[in-house]
Amino acid sequence: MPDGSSIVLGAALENAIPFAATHELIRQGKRDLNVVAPISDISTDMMIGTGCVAEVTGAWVGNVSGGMGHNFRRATEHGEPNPIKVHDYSNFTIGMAFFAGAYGLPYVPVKSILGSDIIKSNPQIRLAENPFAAEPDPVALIPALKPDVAFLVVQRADRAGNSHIWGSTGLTQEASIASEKIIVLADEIVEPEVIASDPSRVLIPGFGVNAVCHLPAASHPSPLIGRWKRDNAFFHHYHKETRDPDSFQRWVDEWVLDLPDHKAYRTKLGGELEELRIEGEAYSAPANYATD
Amino acid sequence: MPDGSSIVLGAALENAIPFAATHELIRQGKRDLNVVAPISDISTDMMIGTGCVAEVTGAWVGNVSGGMGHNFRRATEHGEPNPIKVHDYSNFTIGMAFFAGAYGLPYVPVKSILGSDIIKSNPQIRLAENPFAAEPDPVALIPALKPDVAFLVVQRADRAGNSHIWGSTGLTQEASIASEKIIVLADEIVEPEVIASDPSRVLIPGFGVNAVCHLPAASHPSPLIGRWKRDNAFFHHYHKETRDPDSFQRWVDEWVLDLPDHKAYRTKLGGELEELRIEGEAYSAPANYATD
Amino acid sequence: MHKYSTQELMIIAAARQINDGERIFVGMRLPITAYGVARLTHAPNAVGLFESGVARYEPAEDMLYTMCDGPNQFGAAWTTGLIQIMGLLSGGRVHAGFIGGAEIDRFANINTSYIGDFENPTTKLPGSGGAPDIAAMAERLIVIINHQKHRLVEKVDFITSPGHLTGGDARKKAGLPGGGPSVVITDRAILRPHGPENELHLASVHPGHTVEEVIENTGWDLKTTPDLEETPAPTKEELDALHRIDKEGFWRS
Amino acid sequence: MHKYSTQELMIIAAARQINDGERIFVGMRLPITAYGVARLTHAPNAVGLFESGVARYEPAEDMLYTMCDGPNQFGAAWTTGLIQIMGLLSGGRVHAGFIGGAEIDRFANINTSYIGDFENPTTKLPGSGGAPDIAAMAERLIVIINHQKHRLVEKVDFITSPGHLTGGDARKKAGLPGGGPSVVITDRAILRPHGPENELHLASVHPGHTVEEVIENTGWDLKTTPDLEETPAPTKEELDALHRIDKEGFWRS
Repeated sequence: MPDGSSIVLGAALENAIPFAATHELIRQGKRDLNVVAPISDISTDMMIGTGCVAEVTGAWVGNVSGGMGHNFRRATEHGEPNPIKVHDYSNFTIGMAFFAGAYGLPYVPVKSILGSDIIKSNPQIRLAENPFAAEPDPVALIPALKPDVAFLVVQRADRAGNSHIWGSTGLTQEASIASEKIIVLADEIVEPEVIASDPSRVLIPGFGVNAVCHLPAASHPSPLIGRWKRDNAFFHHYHKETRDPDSFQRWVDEWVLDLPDHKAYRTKLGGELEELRIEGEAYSAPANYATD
Repeated sequence: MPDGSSIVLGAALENAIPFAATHELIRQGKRDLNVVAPISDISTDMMIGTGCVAEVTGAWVGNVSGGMGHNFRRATEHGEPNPIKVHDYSNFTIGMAFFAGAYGLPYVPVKSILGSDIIKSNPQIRLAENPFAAEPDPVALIPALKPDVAFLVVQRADRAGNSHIWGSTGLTQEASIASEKIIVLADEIVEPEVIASDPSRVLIPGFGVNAVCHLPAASHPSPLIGRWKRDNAFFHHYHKETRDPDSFQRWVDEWVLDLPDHKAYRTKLGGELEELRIEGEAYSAPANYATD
Repeated sequence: MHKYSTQELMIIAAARQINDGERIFVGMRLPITAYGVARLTHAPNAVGLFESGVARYEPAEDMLYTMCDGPNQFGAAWTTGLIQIMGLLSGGRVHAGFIGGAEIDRFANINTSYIGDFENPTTKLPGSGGAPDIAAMAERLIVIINHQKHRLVEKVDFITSPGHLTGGDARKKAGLPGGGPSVVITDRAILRPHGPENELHLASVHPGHTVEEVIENTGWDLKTTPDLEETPAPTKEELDALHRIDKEGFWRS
Repeated sequence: MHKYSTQELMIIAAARQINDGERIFVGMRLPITAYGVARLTHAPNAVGLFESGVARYEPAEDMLYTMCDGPNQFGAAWTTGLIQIMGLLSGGRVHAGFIGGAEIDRFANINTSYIGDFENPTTKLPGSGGAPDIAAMAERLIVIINHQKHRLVEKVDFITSPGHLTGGDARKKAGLPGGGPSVVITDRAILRPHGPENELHLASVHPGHTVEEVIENTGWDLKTTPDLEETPAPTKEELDALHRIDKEGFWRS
């Protein structure tokens, strides 16, 4: 993945955020990225703090548990560690931008951003008149977004990338399909028969997937439904420990740069991670696909 | 449901067509309906033949097994039993029209109908220029469609209309949500816990549903995945028996008008229906929704 | 009279804005708790919608840190995508939405984006999330905000989520389908748009607070509605419901 | 040499148009069988897409009457909605599409809607289905049609699915992203657009048929490509694959 790429690090909002990918991109010292997503919680903040980011395209950047993202503020208010350009969207309008990008529409006309100054701060969004209305009827035109790479966390996938996801998915499907490449981080790798047993639970089919990585707990500290609980304390800890650039550097050294890979991260978390593992069983009622 | 309503009788294409609802609307002698769907196979043809229909909004009307729909031809070519107005769409453009209707977009700009004379035969579709393109870049604007009532067949629902569907769904979700009212025909009524065990398999939640009917095999002769096979012979029989108005009248008397309800229809089918019942078991792998 | 905290009163005042059978766009924290209280008291048939892609009947059994946490998904009416849920809003199927904000002005426009000029802000706030969509499209909007002079201002620096814009029928002229803010609930009072200008007026003062104090802590010349009242104290039923939801007493202090 | 029917030759000629690894928009009947033959012979990594909302790797195990039948859904790669699958097409992710038609003209425009004037047709055909979308958006289009003079006409009465429109770069001028028809397979021959006008030329004659016969049964002054050839007869491998798919011999007679 070259510097300057536009990337989606999760688009499900507060669950299934691919932090393992975030960490690896930070370790690889990627630069000038455009981070595209409605909300990717502190994933975006830590990438900004390590100087990976030139642009943010989205609806919200912060810490869902703690409030503000300190690195986001430093970058936007003081240009530290580097200035970043913010492309403002609301959640629904970025959703429509991904939808348009995924399904070949040049733009989508919406009502839901009218009256907001986001139309002023994001010149990509244009006002127009609805040509079907008899009376004046303003609409906002949202052009298609087509990121370069989407990373997504799924509960299970086969080796070809055919993936099952359950629970709310935010914009995962639209953002992934809109992207040129898709990288799947699978909590579990299963036999193809498991995925094929339920093709309606496939959100992204394998033929659209460019790479699959088996990475348990790749979404930590965000939750993965039925697999891992949210590590709320970790978010609060991050908020407290990143108030200034020096403390952020210590945090990112400890939790990202000094670790060789996600396995070392899991080992470092140790018992804390084990406590987040979901042990209970609450299974879906089966669906029958028999043909005869 | 008043005369003159616009109705969706299935939008999954060739499966899960709510023939039970079609038959009941014919029995009730509804008039001046606008039948809206990409494809509803012979459901549309038999409604036209009984004089229920004033308009057809869709992409294809015929008999998927047999070819032409004789009543559709008689109505469009000779105004028998009454003239009908056809609003032409392609499958993707009617999909975008439902999407727009469902999700509050006034229209959707698409590329995929350019070059087709459907733009001439359907004046609702307008040509425009993509304002985001530097070079001339024509697009076709598809206005939102918002039918009055959608009927859909689901494998299982609870009494509140929370419904599970699996297999391909065509435009079921968009067409239903775009419609003012939704009527669910459930092959099986289950306890609420069954549906709630897998909220990601819900295509239409109960709070959007206006009525639920327990009607096994409501989609006969079209298939319902995991429940009923396609009755291909029935489609061929229909094609052969409806070549002229008299033989169609005999067919519709025998299979619709002379029967009081869908139970009588199932009884009349008898062993033929039993042979279509899927007895095998090919269950989906379970998904865990446990939280702890 | 029962003991309650200011936060508890705010939640209960917010819960009272929900009518039975309504589809409510619920945000995080306070609104999610308000939804739960309403469901357990006077609105047993309300439906809660969460923009990440969740619809629920019963409030979640466990504490939620975010709307995406497992307990909000387990036993949900629907777990789906953002477009499906926010599409209900955009399609005009949502009765009311709840949002908060950093700043609100006298026409109930809300800022959660930029303090200062947006091209060179003094403070960059986290941003909009889905709030503009909710403010634009819900039949009515319920706003919850802490009542401080620097938050309730004459004019916000940036309209993230449209209220009544420049007042009067400006919303309609701007093409906004939803009705806009119908009520602003603070920790001191309840404000409502009043008169042809749709300017926020003081409609109700919480027990233990005064009109003067509320006006002093508001950044514009706050007028009162003719039928100004005192916010009714929480009932035992309401507090019991709140304590059932807020098991850990998060909102009690 | 192996025995085969004309229909079998058409299917095998169509199967040869599919390259390995491609995403193919598959229609019903003949194309679905052609896809299966390609997968079992030279294109084991092709993916089949069905507009109702199905994507498959392996061809279905049982006879399909429609793309929505159970055997096409069981073990599929993806069962989803029409927008997701046709959206791949619209998003430029589909290499080739297969369609048929009632009429085709010398620029490979296809009519499945109206014979005569559309406002007062002499024959109303069933309509477009997803064919216009496939014709507009697929990187290339494979057309299958029976070779009769009233089907291969100078100019279709109604362009349901755009071919090369008025020829030359008319497609591009009309804003169509996909490449348009690359081949027309009939029961007598294979036609391809040729030259700057993109007019359909005779490119290959099936064994047992003659150039003269093909020209006689074409409704315009059909020219031949410089490298006119005879369509290679089906190989044993191809026929074996076809008989594995077409268990009941539906296409054999």
